[in-house]
Amino acid sequence: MHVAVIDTALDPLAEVQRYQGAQPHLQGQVGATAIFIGSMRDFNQDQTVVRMELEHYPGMTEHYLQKIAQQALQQWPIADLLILHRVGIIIPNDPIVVVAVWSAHRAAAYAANRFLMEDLKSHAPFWKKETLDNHHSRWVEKNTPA
Amino acid sequence: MHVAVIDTALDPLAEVQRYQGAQPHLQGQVGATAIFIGSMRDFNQDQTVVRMELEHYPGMTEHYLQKIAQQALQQWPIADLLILHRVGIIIPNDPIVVVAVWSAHRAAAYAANRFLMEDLKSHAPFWKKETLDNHHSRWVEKNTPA
Amino acid sequence: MTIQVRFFARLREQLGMAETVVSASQAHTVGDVWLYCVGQTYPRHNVLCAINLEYVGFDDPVKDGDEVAFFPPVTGG
Amino acid sequence: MTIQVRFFARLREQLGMAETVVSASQAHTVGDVWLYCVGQTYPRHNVLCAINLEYVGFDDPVKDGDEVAFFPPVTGG
Repeated sequence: MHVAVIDTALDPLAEVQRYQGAQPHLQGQVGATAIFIGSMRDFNQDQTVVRMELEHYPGMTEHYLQKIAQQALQQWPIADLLILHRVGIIIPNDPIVVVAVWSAHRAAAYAANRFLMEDLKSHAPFWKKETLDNHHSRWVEKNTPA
Repeated sequence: MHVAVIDTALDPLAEVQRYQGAQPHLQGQVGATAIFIGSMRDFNQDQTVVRMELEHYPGMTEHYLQKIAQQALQQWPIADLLILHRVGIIIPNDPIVVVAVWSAHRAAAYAANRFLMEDLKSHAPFWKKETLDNHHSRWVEKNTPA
Repeated sequence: MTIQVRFFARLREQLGMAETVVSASQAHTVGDVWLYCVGQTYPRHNVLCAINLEYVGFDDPVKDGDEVAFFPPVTGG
Repeated sequence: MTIQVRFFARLREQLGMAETVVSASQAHTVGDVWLYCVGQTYPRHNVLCAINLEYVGFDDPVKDGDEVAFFPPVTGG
């Protein structure tokens, strides 16, 4: 299991592949891999967004991600999981978060993945500040609905 | 939208990345990407499986996958989707299927991905024949539960 | 005036044939095609069927030029 | 005998401070820390708080050496 906050460019699928390749216990045991990638869109609340700054609470954020990762491992029969989340300055189309879950069967992989994303979006201490095409910037006050 | 039956080695994440990169309409529009990969396990019904042959019904299989892809595009607000499924001879750990769904928000991506996988497993004309470590082979008579 | 018939997977192996042809005058339904090709001894239970690449039932009508397929429950994904 | 206090995101910008220190003798609860650092004019509504990296409520007790943090609703993922 691995969770991390990343302050440089994130290549989600390469990271998933690299992590999986380094886990011998996943080879042959895993029938299901569920991956979710959240990316930055170029619009929000009907306005064009040109850039975004992602802030976090160093220490608490990692601690919180560890906690929900442990919870997922206890709650579902899953073999492993990976959570990576960007911070710092990003532009539209950049990946923000990747959650990958490996399990023998698909139901657990889907369910644990969804749980991790919902909980992360509701509670993990990250904050987005958007810069619009008119140069104004604003804090995102709540996440868009699912 | 692209669906295909593949009779050579499948690198699911590379294919997803390649497909996404070739779709300009996905750039900046997509907040959510849900990917599911089904892989071959090295055991089934308490026996060690060393190899598997995947048969399909050329024509009907592709037609069926097209049909559920269209259904997903109508049923959920999704931007695009990709379904690739292996046929031929595979060994444990080889990917069998990848389903990727792109959408503005995550709920649709998760739901459409799950729908496609469940429907594909229940109805798409593919058949698995396993070879065990005692050299016996057997047709898989039903899919393992989710 | 023929119907093309195809068998897949375990069914293909057990019957020892991948395809055959039935005269359209000999079969009005998918069930007729099955009976003509396979006989009554092989149980229809757990056999799926399709006409022209679409799932159908054993009572569905067949016509000249159709491709009829029989196969066991599917196990992809 | 101090409590470390941190502010994040919009709150940090609006208050114009990222961190400060409160004497442990001046604060028994998270609410006391808030009042001491921010005063009554800034609404507590929509402010989340944590002690030592764990979510808590404004009524939770604080003690010497704690790190108390205040921040707006989170918007990650």
